[in-house]
Amino acid sequence: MYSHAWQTSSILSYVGEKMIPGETLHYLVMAVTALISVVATYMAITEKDLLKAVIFSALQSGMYAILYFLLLAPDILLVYIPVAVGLIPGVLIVLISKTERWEKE
Amino acid sequence: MEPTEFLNLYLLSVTIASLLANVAISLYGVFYKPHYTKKIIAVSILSDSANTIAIFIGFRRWLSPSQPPSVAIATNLSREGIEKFANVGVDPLPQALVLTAIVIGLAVTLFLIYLGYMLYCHYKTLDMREIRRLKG
Amino acid sequence: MLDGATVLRVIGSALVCLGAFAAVVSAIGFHRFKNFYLRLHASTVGTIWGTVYALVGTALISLTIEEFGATKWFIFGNIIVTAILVFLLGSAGSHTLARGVHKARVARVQPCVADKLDPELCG
Amino acid sequence: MVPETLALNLLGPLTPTLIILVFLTPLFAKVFRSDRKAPFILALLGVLYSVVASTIVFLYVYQSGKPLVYLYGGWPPHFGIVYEVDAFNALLAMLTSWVMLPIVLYSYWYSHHFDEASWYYTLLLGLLTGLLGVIYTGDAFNLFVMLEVLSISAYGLVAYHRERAEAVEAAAKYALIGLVATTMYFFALILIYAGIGSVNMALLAMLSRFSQTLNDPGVRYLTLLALALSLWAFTYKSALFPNHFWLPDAHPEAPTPVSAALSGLVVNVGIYATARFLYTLFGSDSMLSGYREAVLVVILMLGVVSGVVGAMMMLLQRDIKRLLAYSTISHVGIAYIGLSAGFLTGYEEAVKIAVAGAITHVVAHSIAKALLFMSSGVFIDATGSRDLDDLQGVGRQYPLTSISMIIGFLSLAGFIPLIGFYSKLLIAYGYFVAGLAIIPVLIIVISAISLLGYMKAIVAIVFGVPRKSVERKMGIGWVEVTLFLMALSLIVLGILFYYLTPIFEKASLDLVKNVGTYVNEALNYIPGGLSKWLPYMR
Amino acid sequence: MLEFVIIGGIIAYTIGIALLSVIAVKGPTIGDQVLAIDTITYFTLVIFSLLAILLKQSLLTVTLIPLALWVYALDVYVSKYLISGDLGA
Amino acid sequence: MRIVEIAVIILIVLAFGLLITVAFSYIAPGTRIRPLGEFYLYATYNPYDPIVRLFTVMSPEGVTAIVWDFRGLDTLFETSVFYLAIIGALALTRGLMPAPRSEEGQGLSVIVKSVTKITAPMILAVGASVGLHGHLTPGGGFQGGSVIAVIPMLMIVIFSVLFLAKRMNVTGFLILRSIGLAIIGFTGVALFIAGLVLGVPAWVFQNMPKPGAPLSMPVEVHGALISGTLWFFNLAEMVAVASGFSIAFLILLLVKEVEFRGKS
Repeated sequence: MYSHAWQTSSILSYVGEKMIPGETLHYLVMAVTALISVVATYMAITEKDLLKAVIFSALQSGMYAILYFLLLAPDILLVYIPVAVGLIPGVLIVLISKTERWEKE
Repeated sequence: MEPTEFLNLYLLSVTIASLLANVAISLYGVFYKPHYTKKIIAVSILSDSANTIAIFIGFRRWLSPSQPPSVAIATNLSREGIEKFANVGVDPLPQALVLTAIVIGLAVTLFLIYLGYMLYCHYKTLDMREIRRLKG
Repeated sequence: MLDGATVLRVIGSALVCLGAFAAVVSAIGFHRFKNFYLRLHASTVGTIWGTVYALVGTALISLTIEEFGATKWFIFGNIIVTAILVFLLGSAGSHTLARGVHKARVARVQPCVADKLDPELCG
Repeated sequence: MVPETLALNLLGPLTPTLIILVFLTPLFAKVFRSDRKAPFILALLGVLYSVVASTIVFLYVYQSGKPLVYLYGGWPPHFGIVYEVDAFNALLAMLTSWVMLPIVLYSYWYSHHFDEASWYYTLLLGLLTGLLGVIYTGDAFNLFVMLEVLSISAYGLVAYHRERAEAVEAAAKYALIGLVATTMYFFALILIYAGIGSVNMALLAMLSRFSQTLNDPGVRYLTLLALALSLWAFTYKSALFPNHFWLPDAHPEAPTPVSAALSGLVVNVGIYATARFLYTLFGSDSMLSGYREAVLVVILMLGVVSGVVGAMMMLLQRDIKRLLAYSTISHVGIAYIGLSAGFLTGYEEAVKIAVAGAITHVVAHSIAKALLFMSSGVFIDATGSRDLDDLQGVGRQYPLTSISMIIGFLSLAGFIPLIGFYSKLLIAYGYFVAGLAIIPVLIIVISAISLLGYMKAIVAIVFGVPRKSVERKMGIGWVEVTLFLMALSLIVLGILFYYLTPIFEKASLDLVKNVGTYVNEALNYIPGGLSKWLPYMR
Repeated sequence: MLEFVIIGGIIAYTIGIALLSVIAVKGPTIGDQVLAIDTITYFTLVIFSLLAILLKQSLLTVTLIPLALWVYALDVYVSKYLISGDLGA
Repeated sequence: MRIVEIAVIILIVLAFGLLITVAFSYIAPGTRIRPLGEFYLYATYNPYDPIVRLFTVMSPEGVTAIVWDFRGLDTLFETSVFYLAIIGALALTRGLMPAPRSEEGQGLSVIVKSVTKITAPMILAVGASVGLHGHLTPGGGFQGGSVIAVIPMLMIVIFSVLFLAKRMNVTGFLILRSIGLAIIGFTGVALFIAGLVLGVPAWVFQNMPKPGAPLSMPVEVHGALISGTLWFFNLAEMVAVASGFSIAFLILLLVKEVEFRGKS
């Protein structure tokens, strides 16, 4: 049913030879994501507004989720997303709304 | 070392260096930030970073430019499929351990959050320096 | 020459290219626009053009890849359901966020032509 | 002679049954609308089962002389989780169950302080499950999980009197740093898996001694880092000196029976795990041999500091439970002193004796400390205060409890017919054999300082002049009898110590010397012999 | 051609994420940050589906749906907090 | 200046990465994984190899196989840690959770409400599919349960606590969770008890037959692979986790502000 006009041998044969190889791309996205997560962590730790800190930690969690995907761990990602993006920020926001929002100097 | 190989190794090293940096920053946050909520955020980042390093340990490099590693789930259940799968899959054991660790970290973090609320009911603040002063 | 797979791939690739273009444009738009309510527009470009279209594109592409074998319907279904969810939830999410920001008076409308809902936020 | 099948069939379902009871406790409390009785009965059933099972397992292990291995799911070691019980494990687990029995009984009396007591019993059973799991397990990662079961129950129980600000604050401090500590232990396990390629204790013990690939210095440094991190977590759990800061806040603030369980049993877990890591997993003939001795010397010094600091701080306390908590720090220090004798390479006899002394000390301290906390709880309940000034002379109303308390204090201080004396004697003797006379002197100094603290408490409670007349509460007779039985056990253990020595010696030998048996017994369960599975090990 | 599309798409979306994360970190108001995180996540979905094709792993696409769902939940939390200050009301 | 600090941190990380690349290149993962991991991959579904077929789980999903069978004991206690945390929280807030206020809360706008109503059945279907196919595709009990838990949490936030409390309260969720976990525990010891009754050797947490312990859970039901205990574990865990997430969220929302009598 399908012709092979577009498929010379494998998806990646073209990639491996002439462009940035798939492997390097894979690791490149990994490194960029990890670097963004460092920034998010730093901001989350130093931010005085705790609501913003929670959002930074959610950003960091999102970056870790991408890392888990790139490290081929879909099970972990499925566990991690509800826990670190869903439940903990939610409960932390409830805590902040019930207590105080600003960290004093 | 070929340039491509060096680049690959360097990118992997940057990843693990970032994770170690996250561990360091969050340890700083746990011990030196005065606010209790901030400490909880820091400790959850700490355990997440440890988990990510664990998964990183179980990762497998690309076997060839056209052979990426596979998730730890067999899709081809024939005899040949299983034998090939054992040579391309990533290590499932760290993933299972991390699954356990994530849930445990979630449980303790949740309990810390409830404790934080009770602390606030007692002291009307969550700043640990204030609490130490109020406790006398 | 022009069989099903090729058609699917061409359409899918076109959608992904469109999505990639929209993604970069929306990311730039986030930097260029001056206030929250304008950035909402950039975000919506990223959501609908950049995500839903590209997801549909990848779903079409994934149908034509032989290595997936029987699981190609699995991946197709997953991506399509995701696209539908993003279509619904993305719009609703940005709507409720805009409402929340406006009600809480977090962001000012600046530069302002008119704000009929709450004139005080203007300027 | 206990049959092996019986021991196995009791050991295997032990922790799963206990955790099922934990799941059922709130359900029963809700269904039967009974907040005290139904949960208490479930907890009692659980602890009775664990008493029977751990005693029979101990008898089997002691009589047969080889470790008992239970394969969960039938998976051979290294592929699944195993429980591996040698004499050391079995002794500590038996101690845990037997000490938990009076604690649960006492809780029934104590639970009139609680509203909604079902949560309390649930958490207490969870604590017991965690304790037994940590002690029995033969898998380093399962140890982490059970440590968390234990810890989360402990955090919940410390904060149980949530109307006291100090309790909540102590629990928060304990839980926050505790989470960091256990995360570090998890990190250490990951490094161990990365370097050695297994998380099973027996296999780790074998591979750390015989694997050729591990001579790579990188792997050795990785493992050393892992050892340091895990020892930090364990010393945190057992409150060795620099990590002791949480204990004087957390232990007194818990409900009294829980204070007894925390001070008597939970600190043992850290001591147990440290011993496992430093003797079984990375022994003197393993790849870490040089570094391990340095680590042990550091632990010895920390133990001495811990003993002295605990004893000194005890003198300053006016609060009876705080005094007992500082006494725990001091005694943990002494147990670590005995345990760290392993750096005396070349003096095998000395190591054996000192470690046997440490194990005896753990036993003596657990019983005595649980007894002391619970009897102080009786007095605190009578006066409504924890201050020694308010407790003056209250002991006269409760003669049996007072006698038990005095016996407990004397055992901790090391008086002669009691077991506390023999434990310190063994530790001191072990160091004497090796020619290190400074350590016995230090132990005597620590005992002398802490004796002052104990005398202060005894004098105030028993011989003091009552400030105000205290009425004896009703319905406390059986609690007093329970406490007296515990005190009696201290005397009996002391008098019969000559006949009990082989038990402690066997436990010490299993830890220090019989690592080969420990490994082989696990490997026996790999079907078809090790060689067939060698491609799946490093 | 297809490879060009996939790899170019991944690179383009990665650039988008990197640019947006600047807003997510810097953004003057909380609204901007959450909006940026939203958009980052939606771009992540596309990257995930493209990577699933690149890595030839169809099973990885299961992860898309929970990600979309929980980010929506994050939106809702923040806006509810901003509107009423109490998530339960 | 924050920007400068961030830039410095990034530069440190990049330089440190260079250092690692040069000095410790063996830390980076290679093309081989550890032998134990390879065994798990080889044995997770393998009716072919003459030796390994005695030690297989018959589940293509390596991670779920490890989580619920190879290391099932870990997972039982892991969920019980979560359970004990919730019990501890209930103990902390005992007596402080009144029934929700009687007037209907505001909730969010009608647009969000109707979108949520539309998507809720989809979410339920997706969660059930993720959970019940845990032995075949990524996912499992915890994952499926946490997807389903989106529904009560969105109900709480978008409608109000009262909207949920009319249908289910904390006690109801707690009972659901206890029952789910008890089913997990009993499934774990099922073959052991069967072995005791029948007089056949069997292990706790046994799933497939082992040498010397011939009992087994069903591998297939009407030709559909369920991998023995794995399916039951996943089902029960899904119920338990969905209710656990809901309790965790509800406790903190419902607890009322208390004024303790000073510091004691």
